[in-house]
Amino acid sequence: AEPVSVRLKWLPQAQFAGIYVAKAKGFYEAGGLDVTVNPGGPNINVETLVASGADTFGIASGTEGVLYAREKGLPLVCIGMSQQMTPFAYVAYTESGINSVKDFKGKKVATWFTGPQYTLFSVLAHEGLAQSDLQVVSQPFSMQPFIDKQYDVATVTLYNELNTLKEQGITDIKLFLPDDSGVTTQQDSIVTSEKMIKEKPEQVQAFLDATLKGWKYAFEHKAEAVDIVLAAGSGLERKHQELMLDEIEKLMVAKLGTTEGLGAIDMKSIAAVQDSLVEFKAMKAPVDLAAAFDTTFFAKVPAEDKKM
Amino acid sequence: MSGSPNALRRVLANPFAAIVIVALAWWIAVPLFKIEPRFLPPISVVFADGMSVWRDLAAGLWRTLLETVLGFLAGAILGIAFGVGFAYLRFLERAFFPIFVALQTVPVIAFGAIVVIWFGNTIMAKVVIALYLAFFPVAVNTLRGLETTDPQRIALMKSFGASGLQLFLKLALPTALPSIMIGLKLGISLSLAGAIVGEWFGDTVGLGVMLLQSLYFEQIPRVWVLIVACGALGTVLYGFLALIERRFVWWRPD
Amino acid sequence: MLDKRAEGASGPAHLQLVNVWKRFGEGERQTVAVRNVDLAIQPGEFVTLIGPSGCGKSTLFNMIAGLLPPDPDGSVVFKGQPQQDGALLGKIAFMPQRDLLFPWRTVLDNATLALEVEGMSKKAARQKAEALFPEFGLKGFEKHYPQQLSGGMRQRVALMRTFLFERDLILLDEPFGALDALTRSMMQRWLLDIWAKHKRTVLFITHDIDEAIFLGDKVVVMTARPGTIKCEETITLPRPRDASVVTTQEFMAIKRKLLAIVEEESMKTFAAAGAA
Amino acid sequence: MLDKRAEGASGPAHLQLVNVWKRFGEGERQTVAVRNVDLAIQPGEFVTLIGPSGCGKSTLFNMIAGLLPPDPDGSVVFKGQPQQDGALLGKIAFMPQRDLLFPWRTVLDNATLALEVEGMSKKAARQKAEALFPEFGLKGFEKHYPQQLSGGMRQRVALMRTFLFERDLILLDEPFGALDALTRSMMQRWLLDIWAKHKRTVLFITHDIDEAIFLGDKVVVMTARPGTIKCEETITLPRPRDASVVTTQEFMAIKRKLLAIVEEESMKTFAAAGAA
Amino acid sequence: MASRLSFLRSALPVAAALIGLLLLWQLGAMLFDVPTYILPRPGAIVATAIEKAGLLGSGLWITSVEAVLGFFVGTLIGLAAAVLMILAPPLEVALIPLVIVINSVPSIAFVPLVLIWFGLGIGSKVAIGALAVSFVVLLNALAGLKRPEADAINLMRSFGASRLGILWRLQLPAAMPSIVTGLRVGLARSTIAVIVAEMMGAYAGIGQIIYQSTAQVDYLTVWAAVFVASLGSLVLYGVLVAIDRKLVWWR
Ligand SMILES: Nc1ncnc2c1ncn2[C@@H]1O[C@H](COP(=O)(O)OP(=O)(O)OP(=O)(O)O)[C@@H](O)[C@H]1O
Ligand SMILES: Nc1ncnc2c1ncn2[C@@H]1O[C@H](COP(=O)(O)OP(=O)(O)OP(=O)(O)O)[C@@H](O)[C@H]1O
Ligand SMILES: Cc1ncc(C[n+]2csc(CCO)c2C)c(N)n1
Ligand SMILES: [Mg+2]
Ligand SMILES: [Mg+2]
Repeated sequence: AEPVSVRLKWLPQAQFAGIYVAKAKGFYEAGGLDVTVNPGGPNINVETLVASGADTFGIASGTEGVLYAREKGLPLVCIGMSQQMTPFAYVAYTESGINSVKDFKGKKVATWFTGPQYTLFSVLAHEGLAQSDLQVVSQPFSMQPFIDKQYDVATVTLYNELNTLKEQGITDIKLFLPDDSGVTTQQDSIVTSEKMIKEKPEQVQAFLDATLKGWKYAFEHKAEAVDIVLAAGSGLERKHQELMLDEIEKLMVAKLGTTEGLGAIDMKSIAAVQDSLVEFKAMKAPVDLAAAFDTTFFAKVPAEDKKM
Repeated sequence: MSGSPNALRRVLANPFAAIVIVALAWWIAVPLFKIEPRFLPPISVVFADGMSVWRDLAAGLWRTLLETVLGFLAGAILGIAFGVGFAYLRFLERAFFPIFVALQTVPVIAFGAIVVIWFGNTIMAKVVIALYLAFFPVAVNTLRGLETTDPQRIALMKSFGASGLQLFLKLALPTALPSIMIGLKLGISLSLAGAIVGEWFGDTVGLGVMLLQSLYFEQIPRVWVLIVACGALGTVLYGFLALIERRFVWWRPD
Repeated sequence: MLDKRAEGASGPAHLQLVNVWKRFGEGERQTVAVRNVDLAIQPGEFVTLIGPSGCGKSTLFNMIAGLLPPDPDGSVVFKGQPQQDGALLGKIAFMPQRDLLFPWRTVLDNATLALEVEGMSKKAARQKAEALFPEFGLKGFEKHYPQQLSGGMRQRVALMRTFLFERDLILLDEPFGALDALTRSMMQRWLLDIWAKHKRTVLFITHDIDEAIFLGDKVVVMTARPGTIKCEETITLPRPRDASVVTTQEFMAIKRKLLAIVEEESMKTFAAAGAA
Repeated sequence: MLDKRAEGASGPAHLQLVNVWKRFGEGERQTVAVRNVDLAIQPGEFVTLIGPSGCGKSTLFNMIAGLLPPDPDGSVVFKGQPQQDGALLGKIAFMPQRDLLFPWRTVLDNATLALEVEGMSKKAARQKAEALFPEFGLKGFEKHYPQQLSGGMRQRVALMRTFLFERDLILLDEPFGALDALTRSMMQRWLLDIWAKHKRTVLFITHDIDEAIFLGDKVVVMTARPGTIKCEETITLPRPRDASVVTTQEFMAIKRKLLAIVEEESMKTFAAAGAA
Repeated sequence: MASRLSFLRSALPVAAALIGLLLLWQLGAMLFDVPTYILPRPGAIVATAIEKAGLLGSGLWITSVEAVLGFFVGTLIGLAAAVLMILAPPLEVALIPLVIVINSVPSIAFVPLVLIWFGLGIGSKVAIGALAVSFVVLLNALAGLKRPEADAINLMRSFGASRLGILWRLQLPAAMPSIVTGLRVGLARSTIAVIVAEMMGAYAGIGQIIYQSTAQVDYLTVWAAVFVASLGSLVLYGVLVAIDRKLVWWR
């Protein structure tokens, strides 16, 4: 089997269950790959590691990350998208009187400045708000300032922070989804380098086949999948991981995920994201989307491996 | 009468007594002052949480210990070497010492990807970061210690025809050792910090990994478990150095 | 006789100082410590050096030992050869005024320091040193640390360290300053024995005129700061000398003469006080 | 007369030591430094203390000054009151054997140290100290640092520091050890002047028997380690004393007597050497 | 005049070494054609720093204020604690184990807690900077204060000096070299602690700039920010050296 590695965007957890399951169940091995799973961490930029060849594959941030990387000249290609729906959402306390995104006007809104801020800007634009109508601040990875009411609106991921809030007994909150405002940004892109695609396309195909098969298996055998994740990480809580896997399933089987299958690339939403990034000056100029996103591998994945 | 303060001292100086006292204070203070769990959870909660992951904790302790010790040894050797180099080659000190100071303030965690690219996913990456952090205090204190060498004693040794090496081994080094020990004691805790940060760059085992995870999942009791674990690990390492110091470096320069 | 030995013009002097100067500091705050010193010491001679406190005796020693470069005016000539800065390091057994014991070494290991520097094995050095402990009244203190010794004991350790470093020329800066009268006279006799046996050349600073006369072939008197040689007095008392020599007429005469000279110089140090 | 003053049974002694002991270390390596010392000092008395090197003189001083607790066997009685540990701190002017000048203070500021501790303003203290510089032969060195002084100059600074700290009882541990004969005799005369004028009580360690006789009302001789009082010799030489007193018959007689006593003790230190 | 000369004399070798190293780096990167995302060239970094001078300048200002405040607070706490422990030895015996334990915990572990306790603003940064500095200063000061030998302390006691008097006139001056060494090490620690705290949660500052730029694969800005931060700490270090010369003049 060929030795390859996959770099995750964060530590071992159910967000990456498909990878761990594919490895544990021997799907990669069957495809002729000997996969090492390398976790991520803060300031571990997956795009850089994959483009530089330090890792063969990656589960990177998402649409915007691929676009930034391409713009900066990194030889990176996206071959699949894990989450079909925007995983970010905005929360506000019920008592705050915020009932729609329009009510963000004049409020203090926190979001992560690692890319998701542009999702917020798009949402605001779709809702007819100017950025100057409200105060946007950088959110740390702790939800505590929101709990302490240091700001009115905070950003969560549906698979983690939202559950964290619930676990801490904070339930009197309202949730606003970007998709409801017509903003979709696919996340957890599956990436590899241009060099791999040119020189070893069969390995790229094998990796995508096995990964998606792993995901399908994980959703069909959730208890076993959580066991596998727990074994891969250290100090993980079963309950939290179960909730996370449930939420990840919802995000992956949404939209194109139901029609095309797990891992589908939504070129329309990607084009929309690029337009807004250019508009917000996060990108100087658009990149060649066809070169950045290669859908041919996804197309070749057997239907029984990706369709739920 | 004169025995009782001494007895008290001895009890207080006992590390186990110190642990018990701190634990008791924690146990009593939380309900007494109604401290909110997000500031400081009750010790019972922290203890229970620690027990629930003791396997991972033990594995993490071992791994982090290994990284810290390796990085520390390398950093200490390099630090002493540079401290000596700086002391004897003043132009080196004047040109490069400030640059080392500046390098110390480079936040390594800004360069996670670069560290991985350069050093891979091996234990090497952690060792290098631990080395990088331990280096500086050792170098500074070595330099400072060597500088305090009594010029009249140097003159005496020279009058015996001592070579540069003999001057160094028999006079300068013993003079500097108390100061070097301070540097080493500062360095060991920084090595631990380095190992922990290093583990944030894509590792699966270690106290740093668990710490990062507990931050991400907002498990405040788990953060405290890890603070206690780091504290225990660091204290053992520090205590080991202090023991060496008491045994071998007991003198003070006059 | 005096001329011949003191000037060293005829015989090859063991050590010769020619127009040696030393100035500390610059400009306004300059201190001239030693000025225009000419001095010749014959092989095997025992020369004692006296002079008022602060006149530059220690500074002169430091220059001879090669620890302090003399100002470029003059030169230090050793066995007929003018010496460059530091060339005499390792060739002279030197005992500084402060004991300078190393606090991390035991008394025994302090004593063997110079031997170790020479390259002698630790074991051999210790053996050699241990034999001297009874003579120095330090038996039983081998394993003590300097902090545990009295002032006089520390000085004896420093002296032992110097004597273990066997060299033709020995410089001793107030070696018996902290010793009581009797310990001092024992050490004096011991020193004369060693000197008589091995015929080493000794240059010896003291502030005790009796001691200077009792020990020396020649007493050199320095002026007040800036110090230079005021006069040299050859001591013709017969050797071996006995403690009783101190009470002889001859001794008393020399002492009176030197006292008068030294008194004149010492008063200079306090000249300002007299005026005030 | 001798009995009355020395035993101090009748008059109220200024300072009285009763069965004072000091042991260092424990078990095998224990050193008994001072043993069973009984001593009484009358107000205004000038007592000199001699004894072989390492016999426990400095240790005794440290105990009197309150710096070292005596072993519980005995006690230190000051003005009729037994003193607890440390009770005498600040009440006695104490000059240690080593000069202990602070390298970060100028000579002037080292001299004023005790005054500053007492709470005197820096300015007043400096003014008071500056006046003494000529008398101590240190005029012009006020702004120097200790590293720039000779051994004897350092000792004079330490002495000045002690005298500026005006107390009824003065303890001096070999204050003139590093001074040349003349500077020493000047300082001796100066000390006697001060003592005569202010009638302070002085306890003075020296290793110079001449000095002990010349200065003292009483010379106390200690035995070899473990040190205790061997004898007390009252000196009845008339005061004020002149340098010429040294040559008198009376002086010589006392000196011979003391020399014999001290010699006996000193030999004990080297007993092992004699045996070897 | 003389001080300007001595400043030049100490700044010149540093500048020369710095320029030499940068040149080596630039040539190396050009020779081996290293891509920017692995190691950018100094020329490009400097160009970016100039281009984004406004952003970096405001970030540096905030970070510097936080670091300096944290440094001061930490130094004061460390010195005060050392002095207290010297005055009341039982306190030292009782607290030193705890101090060692806390000092063994990387300050990064406290960042999330400090963010919770002191909020996302300047308070948490000052706190974490102070935490990082205070222990170094405490340990170094303690060692320095214990430096004077027993004889010297005894001399002061014989003058009737109080513990405070001994501390002020003997122990503190004797401890100065050691304390200054502590400050040197502490400065580096506080700056980095502040930057890391900013990365993990802040409204502004160099740490935020680095954090946001990394996520956006904008390594030139990351390096420019690190450059600017290092230059800033070099300046602070220069100030420390000047203070060192003033405080430990007798060496
Ligand atoms: N801290 C200590 N630990 C162990 N022994 C000590 C200590 N201090 C002094 N001693 C011992 O006590 C004895 C007396 O010492 P002390 O300094 O009192 O002598 P001294 O009479 O002043 O001698 P000198 O004239 O040489 O100064 C010595 O044998 C010394 O070794
Ligand atoms: N490093 C220095 N810097 C400035 N002046 C110095 C230095 N060393 C010595 N001196 C000065 O040189 C002069 C001579 O000093 P030295 O130590 O040679 O005297 P000494 O004759 O040995 O006196 P003593 O008998 O008191 O030991 C003194 O006035 C002293 O102040
Ligand atoms: C896209 C994205 N950005 C930030 C977070 C929140 N978060 C989780 S870990 C971490 C620190 C390291 O980046 C942060 C800020 C998220 N969940 N998803
Ligand atoms: Mg001298
Ligand atoms: Mg003594």
